Amino acid sequence: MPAQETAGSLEGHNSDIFTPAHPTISDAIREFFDLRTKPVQPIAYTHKVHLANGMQCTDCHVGVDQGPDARIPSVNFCMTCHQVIATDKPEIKKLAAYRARGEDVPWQRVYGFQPSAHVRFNHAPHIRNGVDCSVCHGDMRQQTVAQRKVDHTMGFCVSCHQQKNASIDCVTCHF
Amino acid sequence: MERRDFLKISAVAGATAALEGCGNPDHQLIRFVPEEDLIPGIATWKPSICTLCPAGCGLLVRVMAGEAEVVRNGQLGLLKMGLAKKLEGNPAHPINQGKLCPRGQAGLQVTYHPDRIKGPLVRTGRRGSGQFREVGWDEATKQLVQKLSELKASKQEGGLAFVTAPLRGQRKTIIDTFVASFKGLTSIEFAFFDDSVIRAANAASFGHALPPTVDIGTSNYVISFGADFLGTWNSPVAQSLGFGHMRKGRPGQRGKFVQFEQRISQTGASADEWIPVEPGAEGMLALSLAHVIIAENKQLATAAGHAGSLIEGWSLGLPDYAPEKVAAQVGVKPETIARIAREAAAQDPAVALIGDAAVAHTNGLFNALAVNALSALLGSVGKPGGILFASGSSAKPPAASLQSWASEVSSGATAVDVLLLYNANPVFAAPAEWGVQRALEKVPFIASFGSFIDETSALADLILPDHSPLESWLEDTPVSGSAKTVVSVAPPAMNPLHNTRAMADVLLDAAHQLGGDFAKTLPWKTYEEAIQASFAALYKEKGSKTAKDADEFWKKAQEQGGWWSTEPSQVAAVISAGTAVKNSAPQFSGDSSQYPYHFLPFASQLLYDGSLAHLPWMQEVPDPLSTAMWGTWVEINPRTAEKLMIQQGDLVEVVSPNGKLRAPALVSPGIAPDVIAMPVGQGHQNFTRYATGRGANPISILAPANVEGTGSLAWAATRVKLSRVGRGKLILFGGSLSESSPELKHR
Amino acid sequence: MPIPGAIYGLFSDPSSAERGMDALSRAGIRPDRIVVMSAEPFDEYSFSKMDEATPMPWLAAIGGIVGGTCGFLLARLTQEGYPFPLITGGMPLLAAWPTGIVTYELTMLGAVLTTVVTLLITTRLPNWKPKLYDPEVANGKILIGVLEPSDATRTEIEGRLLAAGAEQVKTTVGDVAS
Amino acid sequence: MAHQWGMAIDLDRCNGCEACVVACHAENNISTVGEEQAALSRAKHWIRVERYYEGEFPDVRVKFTPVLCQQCDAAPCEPVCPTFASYHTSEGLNGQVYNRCIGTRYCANACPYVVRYFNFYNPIWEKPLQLQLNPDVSVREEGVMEKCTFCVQRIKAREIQAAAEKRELRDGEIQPACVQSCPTRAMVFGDLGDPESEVSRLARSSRATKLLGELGTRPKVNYLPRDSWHDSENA
Amino acid sequence: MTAKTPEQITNDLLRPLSGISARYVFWAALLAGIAVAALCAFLYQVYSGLGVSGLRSPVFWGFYITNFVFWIGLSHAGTLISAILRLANATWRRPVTRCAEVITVFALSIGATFPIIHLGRPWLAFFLFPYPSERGLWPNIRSPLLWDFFAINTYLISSVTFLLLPMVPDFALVRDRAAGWKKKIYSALALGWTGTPKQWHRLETAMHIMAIAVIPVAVSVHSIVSWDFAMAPVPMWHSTIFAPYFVAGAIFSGIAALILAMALLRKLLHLEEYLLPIHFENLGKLLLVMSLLWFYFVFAERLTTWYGNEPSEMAVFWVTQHGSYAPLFWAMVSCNFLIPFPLLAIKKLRTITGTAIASFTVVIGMWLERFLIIVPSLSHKYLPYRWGTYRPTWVEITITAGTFCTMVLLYMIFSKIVPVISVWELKAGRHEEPHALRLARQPDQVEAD
Repeated sequence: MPAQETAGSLEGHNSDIFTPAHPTISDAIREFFDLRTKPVQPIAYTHKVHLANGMQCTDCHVGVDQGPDARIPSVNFCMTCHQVIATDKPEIKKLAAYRARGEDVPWQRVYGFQPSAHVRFNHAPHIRNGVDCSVCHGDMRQQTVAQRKVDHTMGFCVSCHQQKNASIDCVTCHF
Repeated sequence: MERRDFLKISAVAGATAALEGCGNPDHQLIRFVPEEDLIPGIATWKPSICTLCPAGCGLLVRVMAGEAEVVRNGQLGLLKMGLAKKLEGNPAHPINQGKLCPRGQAGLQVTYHPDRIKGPLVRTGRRGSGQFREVGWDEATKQLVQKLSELKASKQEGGLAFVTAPLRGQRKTIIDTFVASFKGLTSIEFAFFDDSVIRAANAASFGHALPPTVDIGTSNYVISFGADFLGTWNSPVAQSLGFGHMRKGRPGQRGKFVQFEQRISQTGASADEWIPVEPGAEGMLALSLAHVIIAENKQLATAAGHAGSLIEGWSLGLPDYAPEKVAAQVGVKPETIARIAREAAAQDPAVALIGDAAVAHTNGLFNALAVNALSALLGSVGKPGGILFASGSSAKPPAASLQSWASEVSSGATAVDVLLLYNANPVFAAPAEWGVQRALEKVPFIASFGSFIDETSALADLILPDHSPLESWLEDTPVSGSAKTVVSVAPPAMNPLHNTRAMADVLLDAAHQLGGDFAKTLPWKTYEEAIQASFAALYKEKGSKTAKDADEFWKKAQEQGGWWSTEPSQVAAVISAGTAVKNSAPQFSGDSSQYPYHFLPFASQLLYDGSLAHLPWMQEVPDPLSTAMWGTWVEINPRTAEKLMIQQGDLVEVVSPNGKLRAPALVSPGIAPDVIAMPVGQGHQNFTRYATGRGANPISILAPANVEGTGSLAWAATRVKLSRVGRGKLILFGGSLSESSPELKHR
Repeated sequence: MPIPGAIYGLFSDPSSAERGMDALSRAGIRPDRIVVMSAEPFDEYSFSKMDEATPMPWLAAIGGIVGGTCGFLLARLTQEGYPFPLITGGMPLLAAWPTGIVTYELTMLGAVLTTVVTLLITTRLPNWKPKLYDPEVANGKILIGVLEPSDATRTEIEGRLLAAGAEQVKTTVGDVAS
Repeated sequence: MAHQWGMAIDLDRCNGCEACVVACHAENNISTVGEEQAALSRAKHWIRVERYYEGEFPDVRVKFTPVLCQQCDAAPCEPVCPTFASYHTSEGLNGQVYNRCIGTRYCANACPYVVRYFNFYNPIWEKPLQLQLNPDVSVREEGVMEKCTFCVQRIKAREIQAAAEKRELRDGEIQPACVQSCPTRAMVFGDLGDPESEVSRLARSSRATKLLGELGTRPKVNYLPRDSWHDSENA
Repeated sequence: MTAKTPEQITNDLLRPLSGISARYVFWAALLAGIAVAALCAFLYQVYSGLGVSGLRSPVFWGFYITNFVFWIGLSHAGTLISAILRLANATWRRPVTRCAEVITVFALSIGATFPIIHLGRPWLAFFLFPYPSERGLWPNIRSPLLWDFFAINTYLISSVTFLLLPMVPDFALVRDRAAGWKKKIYSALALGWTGTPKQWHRLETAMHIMAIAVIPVAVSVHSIVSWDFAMAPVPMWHSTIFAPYFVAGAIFSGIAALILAMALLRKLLHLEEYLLPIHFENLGKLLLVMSLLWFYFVFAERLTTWYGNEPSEMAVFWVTQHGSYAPLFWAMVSCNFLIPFPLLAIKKLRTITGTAIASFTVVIGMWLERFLIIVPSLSHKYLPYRWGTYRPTWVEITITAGTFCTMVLLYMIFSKIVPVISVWELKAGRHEEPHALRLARQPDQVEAD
């Protein structure tokens, strides 16, 4: 998904240059074999509970039906509810602590294409054409902390595009 | 960081580290709570104003959410914020109508420049050592206020000087008011390429102390005397739009464009007819054209009106300017002069304009008056397809000249306690002979509002960095490019990246701390208020069909990037009777036997006057004609090169009576054999990692000659000699000069 | 009844080997019982005039055809492999010329490989433990012998070989039926 | 029918100002390579303004020609690529699929226009210059070939928007960065498949020519050469 | 000097396999050192990026592809030549064939690495292999590089088997004389060869079929290499003459390499009585023919271009004839024609030394030829605005030098484990037509016959 400079500024932020190069050879090898480290979330956010309470994906992931990316809500957004709701829970205390420190929650990416795959994915058209979130992200109602349930290989994308006879021209996604 | 070092850490397989690569928050920068709640991946377009040259084009800024490394109260962290991604022209803006020149588009890199000053600095090392210490704004402002109050107490004449680039609108008002409260001179405006000669000429000829708004678009015949109007002169984007329209915008009708100059400029390159003319003879040539037109009764001499009456012998039909009489001095064949004159007279509307080197000779004012008279004779002044005048700060007092100020200060005639600098780099952009550097060294306290350390601000004791244009409130009242009245305004397109403050805000803050009558003269708390006030005034003055009250007017203006009249503005000319001027030959410093070549500096299409040399894009984009990148060059005619045994890329030494410089030679067929041309812009000693120590600065060897009748520099009035001194480094993007290589013939 | 083993003579030059061969055949030994070994081919001598017929060229041709077909199919199917027609340079997806080139190369490859395989199979190579062999052959001796001779003929064969000029006659015991 | 994106460039309007070049850099995340690499002729300008002098002083003329990827229909760069990194899209563009590119540089050799640029090193942006990067466009890495895409990201964005609004694309709705910026309006972009479009009209005009058309590459960029001034024209 | 007994032949030809001299070790170490340096240079290039080479726009191919074409060309020494000689049943071939076939195998393997060395992202080279993947994407059969892939692999496999099969009987020979671990190894290599008439007949039939098959393969390989260039509309590349031109050039350089190799082996392994003047004599004549043929092709190419007077082609034409590449061009002509022609044409000069010298210049000249085919054309394509130039860097030079050293090193090692002259073939030749060798021993009588 197209947030290269985000990735970039995370990667090797201690260096004063931004480059698509890998900081180390082992990083290069790990990406070559697509070995991904499991994301460790700062707060054990549970999708299950929120969805069970009747919330919709788009309540928090705003913009997913308008543009390429889905927003990861900021600490302020969470606190709009958690000012009052479940304030005694330890995880919520963590959340409040972040806000108190004037920090945002450093959520970690769960999905996302390797930058070297050069995939310019755009959520909006998928949502508009009625692709359910769970098709690519698994059934979040069953997940507490989000896990990588679906493997976004090119085969996965292409076969679905074929079924829905969406374009499978390379430049549909790679540019 | 050097590329070499970077190679060591980088390379291997490409591609940014996997998005979830550093999968553990502990290994990352902290993230600040975002100030704005943005939807990622969705662009919003915000109006802004281009401040990189006096044209004042309107911008649209593409803003998208991104993550920036920022320092907030001393801590480094990541902040999700709206970031400017691209600059485009504002389609609604009357001047550039959605278009934008290369320099304007590169303005983006000013904001994100790695060497931008990130917070207030106080000098620690000796002057010019470039050693500074970061301080907070409170401390910085306190120091400024303290110096100023001391000065106020001392009640000393001319104790404060404020050197700025030419300014307009409220920023100018604020500065002038501020400075006026101290005894002595007002602010000094300085730019290497200034328009004061043109303004003076237009004031005399047409009663408008303004640069012309040339309606090229609907013109059928355009004669340009040295003006690079498609590149850097006056309002290039507006003029380019007109040029395109003149050429192909009117089916079945295509105007002709003739360019007179010594070296093919980017503009000359697009001319239908390019004719070399002797340096400084432009006025004479213009009058010769006028002579033919009058002599052949294509037009009555009186048609030129006041503008004509300013030229000696005009009413008599300019007998001294018959083509065959002046051909030798002008360097144009008599029949060519006659033909052009007839063509121009036959085409209606036809317009003549003059600029750049043609008015930078000692007789520049005469040249300008002559061309004005020609335009008047062609009957295109104040008419569509001719020369129009926008409204705007027409009657402006001639700003004090930096040259005289510098000499006074360095000679000790005037003592200056405090010098304030804003967007001006005179140490680089003024001839060494002016002694600006010496003058500055005499000033005990210098404060700069610049965003970068340059040759001048390196001498400052205190640096109060301004926002980048995209980060701050902007307003402008362009004086040419559109016949409409244009008042641009734009709120900040993005939040500041660094710990910077708008110059105007700092000044207002200081004023209020100084107290006194400032409360009355500068009633506004912030720059924003000041602008809003000016719009309230504008609403009262002009009224508005669309907005129901001043607030709505103000809001609408912000949304569309300003306010502009629907009809061309009608401004009454203020004609003051003047005495007829007689032909004056251009004077050149350095006698022709010792210094055989005319030295012709010219504005770089990409670096302009050097103020953009710090932008990587401007350095790497090839110059339109030389295709040079990352460096400067000395342009020489092949015959001259042959005579001096100079090859393409050789390092040559250019010596003037006032100094010498070295640069690689570029052999080009597009320049007169007795002229040596060199772009202004490179040769910075101290101007960020991208510009420092690159090439040579032609300004440094210019003679301090002035344009007669004005205070401005005659920068085309220097003669030089040159010689080969070795191999130089000339980086060209383009290969062969010509499309059909001479090699391709049978042998 | 024949006992396992073999009896053979080592000849130092082809002509005497020739005589030894005649001697054996005159003794009425079945040709398929006679074994010959040499460190170099003696095509022009009759003792090596055996097992000359082989279908190898034909097999090679067939191999070529098979290889070619594979090449052709490869060229075709791979270009149609991706469900979106990957047009390049305005050429047809299935361009004749390049397909021809790939087909041609794989035809040749097929032929070569079949040849090698046929060679190995028909000569029963590799066979790292030959039942009957004598390192003397490497020294230029020509080995001519009889497999599983019957006791009756044993002495006669030995005599005949020596008479023909064998430098020495050896006997091996153990199963030698190759 | 599918769109066939094309362009027309009126050289009578073009004045070689380089605005298109900077616009392209800004839009497409083209890295600057620096002095040392530029000296090795490794600078990347997806669009460049070719300058040719004709004649000798004083009768000199200059000719400007903006040259970008011509998006040929019979593109020599496509068939030579062994991995389909360079191929023809359904909308007539020369697709360049960075992730398939293994860097044989064969396409760049085959391209008669020399409009393909190679990443000899990983690009770098000295922070915070990377904040200018356009999130809609890939950042290419070392060993990958890149070239003008007709701003395919803008095309896609408009197509998606039009689909969302359930309407056809309007002529002139899509503007690549170079076209958008051009101060003389010398460049026109549009659908050659639609005979009514402005670009089709210009492509049909008697002035229209193709760059190196004789090579049979069937370029989709049409050049309208510099005109000369005739007195009669205005009579 | 009398005819050798099989015993002597075997002894002489197997001698090099036993014992390693200090001199051998020294040279081997030196060559290996340079080869390793080249490897490091390559790894450095992979790590830092192709930028460390001298390649640039518009010259995207330089030393690496030059070497690729050069080595593939050299590989035509063996298999092709020996196959032709086998089919023609030229009796003097017998001591020559193996040295030749070895060159093929090694040169081809070295040449085949260059397309990978020159990649911007060599770790993705596997994209070239037609393997099934979840992407459903396959390589592009329309790309000449794919043709290379198939052609080179076919040629490599054929050449290796073509070299190995006749080695089996000789392995058997060594097996029977060796002892200890050597015996074990050679027994394995000999596949249990016993030398029955059946085995001999099959082997000879197989070799015959392979000889027939390998000639068109070799021709196709270098035609395809030439099409790597001819398929691109680049001035002076896009030409029908290229395929035959390249094939001729390949055989030309191949023979030269063979003569050089033989001359060296003759000296170093003391094979004076096996690699006789007649062999150099005959190969020399072949080389002469190829030299003339090469000159004919160059002339034809230049002539056509000059008359065609097509601007873009003339730009390349003149830059090689008179321009910056002229020195290299004329050096090439001298190395490939002016020098070798007299050396090979004049009988007195057609000695072993003479042919060796000629071969040496030809090898250099043919390398230059490949360089001059690639670089001037790329640096002077259609739009003069983008004309450029090319300078190699130390990386490219090291890698190039490394491959030459690797070639020699491999040859040295080979000569220590396998008799470089096919023992059994030589013996067979001995009694087949006894007069062949006799003649060989009095070369001056050859014409008389």
